[in-house]
Amino acid sequence: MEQFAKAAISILFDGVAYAMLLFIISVGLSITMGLMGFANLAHGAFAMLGGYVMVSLMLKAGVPFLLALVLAAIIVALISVPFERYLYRRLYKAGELDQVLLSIGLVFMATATITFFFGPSTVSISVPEFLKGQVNLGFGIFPAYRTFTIAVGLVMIVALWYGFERTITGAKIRAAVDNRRMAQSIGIDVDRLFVITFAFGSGLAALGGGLAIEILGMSPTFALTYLVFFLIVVAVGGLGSIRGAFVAALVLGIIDTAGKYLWPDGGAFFIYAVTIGILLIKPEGLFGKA
Amino acid sequence: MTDTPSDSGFTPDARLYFRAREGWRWAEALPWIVAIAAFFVFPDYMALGTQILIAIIFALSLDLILGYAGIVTLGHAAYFGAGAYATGMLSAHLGWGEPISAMLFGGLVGAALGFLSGWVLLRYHGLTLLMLTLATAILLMEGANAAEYWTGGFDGLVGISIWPLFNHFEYDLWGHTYYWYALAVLFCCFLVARRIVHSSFGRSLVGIKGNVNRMHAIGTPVHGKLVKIYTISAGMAGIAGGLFAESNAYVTLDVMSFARSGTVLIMLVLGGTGRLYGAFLGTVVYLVLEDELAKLSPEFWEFGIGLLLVVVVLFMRGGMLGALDDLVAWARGKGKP
Amino acid sequence: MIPALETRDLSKHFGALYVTQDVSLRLEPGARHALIGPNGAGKTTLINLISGALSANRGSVLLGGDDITAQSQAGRVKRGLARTFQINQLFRDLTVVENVTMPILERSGIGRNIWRRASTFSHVLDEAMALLSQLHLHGDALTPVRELPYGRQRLVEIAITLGLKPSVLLLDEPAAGVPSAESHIILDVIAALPEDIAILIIEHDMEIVFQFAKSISVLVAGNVLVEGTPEEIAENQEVRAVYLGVEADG
Amino acid sequence: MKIHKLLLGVTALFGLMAGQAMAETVKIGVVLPYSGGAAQFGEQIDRGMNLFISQNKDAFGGNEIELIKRDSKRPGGDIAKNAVQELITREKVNLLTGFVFSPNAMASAPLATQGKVPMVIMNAGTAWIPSLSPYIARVSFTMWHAGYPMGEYAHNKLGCKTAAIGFTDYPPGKDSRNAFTTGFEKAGGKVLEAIPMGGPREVPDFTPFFQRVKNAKPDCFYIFVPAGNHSVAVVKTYASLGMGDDGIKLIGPGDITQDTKLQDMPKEAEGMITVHHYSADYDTPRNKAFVKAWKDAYGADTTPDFMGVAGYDGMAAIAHAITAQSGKVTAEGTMKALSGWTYDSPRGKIMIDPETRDIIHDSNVHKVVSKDGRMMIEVIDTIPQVKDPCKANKIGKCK
Repeated sequence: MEQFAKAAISILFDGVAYAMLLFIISVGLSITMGLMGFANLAHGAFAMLGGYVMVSLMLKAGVPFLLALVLAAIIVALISVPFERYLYRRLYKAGELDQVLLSIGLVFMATATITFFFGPSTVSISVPEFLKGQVNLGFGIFPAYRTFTIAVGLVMIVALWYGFERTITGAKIRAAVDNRRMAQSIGIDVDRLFVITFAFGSGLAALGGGLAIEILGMSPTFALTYLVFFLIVVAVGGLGSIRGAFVAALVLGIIDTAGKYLWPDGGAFFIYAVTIGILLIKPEGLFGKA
Repeated sequence: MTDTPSDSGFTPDARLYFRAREGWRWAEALPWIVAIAAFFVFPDYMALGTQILIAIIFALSLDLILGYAGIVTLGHAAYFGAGAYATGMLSAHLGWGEPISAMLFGGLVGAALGFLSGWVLLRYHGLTLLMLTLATAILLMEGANAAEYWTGGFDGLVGISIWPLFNHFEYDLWGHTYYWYALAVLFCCFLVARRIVHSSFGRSLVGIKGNVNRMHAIGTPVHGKLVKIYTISAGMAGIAGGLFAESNAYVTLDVMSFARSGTVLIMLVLGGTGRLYGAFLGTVVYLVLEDELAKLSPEFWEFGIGLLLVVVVLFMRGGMLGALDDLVAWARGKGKP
Repeated sequence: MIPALETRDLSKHFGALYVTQDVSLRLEPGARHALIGPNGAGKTTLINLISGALSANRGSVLLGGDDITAQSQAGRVKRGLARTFQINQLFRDLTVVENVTMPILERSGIGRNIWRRASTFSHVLDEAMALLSQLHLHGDALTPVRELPYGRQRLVEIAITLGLKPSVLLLDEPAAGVPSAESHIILDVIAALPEDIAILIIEHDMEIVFQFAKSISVLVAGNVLVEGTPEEIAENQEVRAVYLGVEADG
Repeated sequence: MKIHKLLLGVTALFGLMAGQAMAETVKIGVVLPYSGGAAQFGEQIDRGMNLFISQNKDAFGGNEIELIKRDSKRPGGDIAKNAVQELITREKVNLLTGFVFSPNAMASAPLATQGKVPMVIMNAGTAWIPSLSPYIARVSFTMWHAGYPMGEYAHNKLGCKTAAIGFTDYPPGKDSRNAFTTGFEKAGGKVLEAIPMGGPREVPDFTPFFQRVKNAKPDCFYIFVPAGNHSVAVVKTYASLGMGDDGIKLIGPGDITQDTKLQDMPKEAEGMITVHHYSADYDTPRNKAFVKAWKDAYGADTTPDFMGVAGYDGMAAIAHAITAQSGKVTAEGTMKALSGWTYDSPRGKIMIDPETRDIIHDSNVHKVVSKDGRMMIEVIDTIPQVKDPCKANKIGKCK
């Protein structure tokens, strides 16, 4: 019994930590897809870019971990602006095929560029002392870094909730996700909103990418390898829904972890079966607009 | 191409127009001449040539659903892989290595799988369909990985032994036999595809792609038609997979990978969708460029193909063949400025 | 006489919002019936319910006396029910003649043929061309639809529906978006439609409605407010207040 | 389709000296991953080969050699197979070498037989690969060279009564699992569980698998993951779960303490015990000279690892075979020349087993230690001249 409880707690904890990572990276994708209707398969490339910016900052410029994490998010958010302005914007009205192809093209270019400058191997960083080893949370001893990841995830949830529910910009974004034409007609500058949201989403992805270095490792194939997971979170959660992305990340993170723990031979089977099941029943995702 | 519209008086002959569109043009002989000439000009490249021909069949199968029926999928490798495993297992486990029947068996399995999954999946569209096709293909790959006893799992399926073609033409290291074999299969598949897209059924697929609301409103059983073409397409993909298994005598999980689904999509779009020959041009350009450029530097190749995709999406909406059309139209002074 | 089209207590709600409430209509064969009402009255929803694009929560639809409520959209079309759309639903990249062959292929079942070349069904082409002549579109037969002016595109919209040889035709604002100078062309075409087709038309242009319709239903907030001949409707005080008055002021 | 032979690396041209007028050009097809996540291995082996060539210009008996390189990309089999087919038919190579991933070597083996082209394997470590073709020789290792002695050592010297195994789910992983299990159980230990931990293509989040092992509390935790990116993640997960504090010893083949990855690992890597045949930290004059030459050639921040050495030794074997046949390379001739070939490698004395065409070398017990703020390998024990235990014991597919 004690063994069982121990297993359950560790599955839950690791699942939630993994889920937070998925959430932080995917939520930006969900909002941009909901708002702009753009199937941006290059979202993972911005996460990857965040990881590499962070590695460069820490190793080349000696920036400390936490500051590097924040800076990576800001830098990538700025880098993403011209992409939205000059590339993505041209295809908002195109079909999803064109959007998929354009963004996959960008992923290839990003992968090649990163490989050229950083080489094909995994890069890693050394996290500060307080994030190494274990911490005692009172109800158990847990890996410190994962605890930190969960904390960041929860802070992001609260911040996002506040930003979307309690600020003017958030209200505008919600209005535009709901009905773009209506939003435009009541005088919301949708173009500007798009840039802000896109940059914000990319910045979040970069933050997630920076956090992921220690857990998933960072290599030039990151953008493509984890793309499927990000897309799954978005599709299962429902486009444009923060709550949806959160719940989907939790469900998938915990199921994936439980599957690996309880039935290692089954491999990645679970996560896809669950995804298909949910989408068959709710094609718009758990919290998507019907 | 068209006559100036006029309100009355002159009535263009629609029959001539349709017949001209369906009829064979001289230019259509070109790819086949090139394929035959390639054998004599580059006899050492036939292993690559065979792989190109197989990839063309696969891309052609995708064109049927993407180019004509507008079904966007990220999981078409599922059917290619199913065909490859079916053909491979037929030989490795049951000892049947007759190439043509084994390949057709691969096609049959692909079609059966296409029918079953299409029946469920084609009720969805847009991003949901994209994710469902993607997840289905990955799920199938995981299944193949788990069914190690049958598929060899990650090690790959070994022990495939294919008998000589017509009991006479042995598989050779230079790929000569298989080049002709694959070319013949491609030609048959192409004839079938051409026939289908120019049939009444093919026209109604174009209608579904053009405006599905309208097709519903004129009483088209849209779902049934989509399942039909999806099944045919999956069967053709299965044939390509079977051919792949025979020519390689080895099948790995890679045949069902996301990368393969993505690559075939890219090849087709590069060439141009909805025109059958796009599959030819796109595949040849992609694989030859890959073969040559990747030797220079893999990163260079990866960056190049990425850039090419971006350029095609932004500036060449009909792929290379579409650009060619525009160019011809422009040269004739009829094109848009 | 068996009505060509009948609805009985047709209702549809999205959550608590009732968009159609207990609508009962009756169209005799050859009827020319107009459905009018202010914006948001649920006119297009009603068309969608009748054509099967939406399924009703309650009530039934009868075509030629047969209950078709359980039938799919395709099934209803096969029984002779056809509709046009308020906003063009055309195959924009195809030529006009191809647009018109689509319904003919579907109606005749030829659209199932996977092997024979489309051009060898010459009677389909002949029928399509005849239809285009009837609507004075034959000169544009080989022009892609997207290159036509909007007014002519509206005619193609009607031509496609006629290709189904319907017994009941639902016209959803056929003149919508057409410059008023050209709307008479649409009206001429509608007026010249075969007499045995029962037609239900939604229209905002009262000129068209009063010229064309022999009976009118007024739909307000999902309910049929009143039904009658054009004269009766024109004189009805309630209608004038609720609907025509608004229209006149606006 | 322009035919061109692009030589990425060095085409070694050797001056024709008097008395060596019979010079031939030997074409060597090199199949390695040059792109994607595995490109780092391709680079190691490539550098090893080139280092040998530049150091030993006269080892080829005055013959010219031409390296024709092909990218095998992923461990999928088909790409490598096509590359090999094309090397044989289009480039008409006399010899094939490279092969990092086992599936790639397996898929290509029938072509070596059919085309009668000898294949010198520089990495792929699944034990039964040489039995797939009479024309395959291997200069690297098998999973059993490390796994089997590790099993014995874990029980007999480290005092582990129970063990758990975590392995990457592909042929070498399963091979390594079998090797360790056989050695460990023969010595009297008990394997509690063997957990497949995903495929080799991507680094998974190891936590759930490790958590399971942590809860099972074995004395030893034997890990096999592909060399490269996986190993750092393994040690980090081990550290973050505090498994060391629970008394679970992390052991494995040397792939998980690869020289090039050691410095990226957290301090918990200290004390890890692995069995392997090479580390750049070996304190022998031969190895010191090798490492120095490597750093001179490729930069002070680079380190050769067991793959680099395999590339180096493989080229030595090829040079020997070419010289022995006076440049007229045949499959039979090459196998004859390589049979019983011995060499003083940076890893120690090596030999190609005449019976199995596989390598015989010392298996060393490595301990990770920290010296001057640097992680290092210290050799704490040696099992001399190990013949592949899988074939020696005729286990499973190794008959």
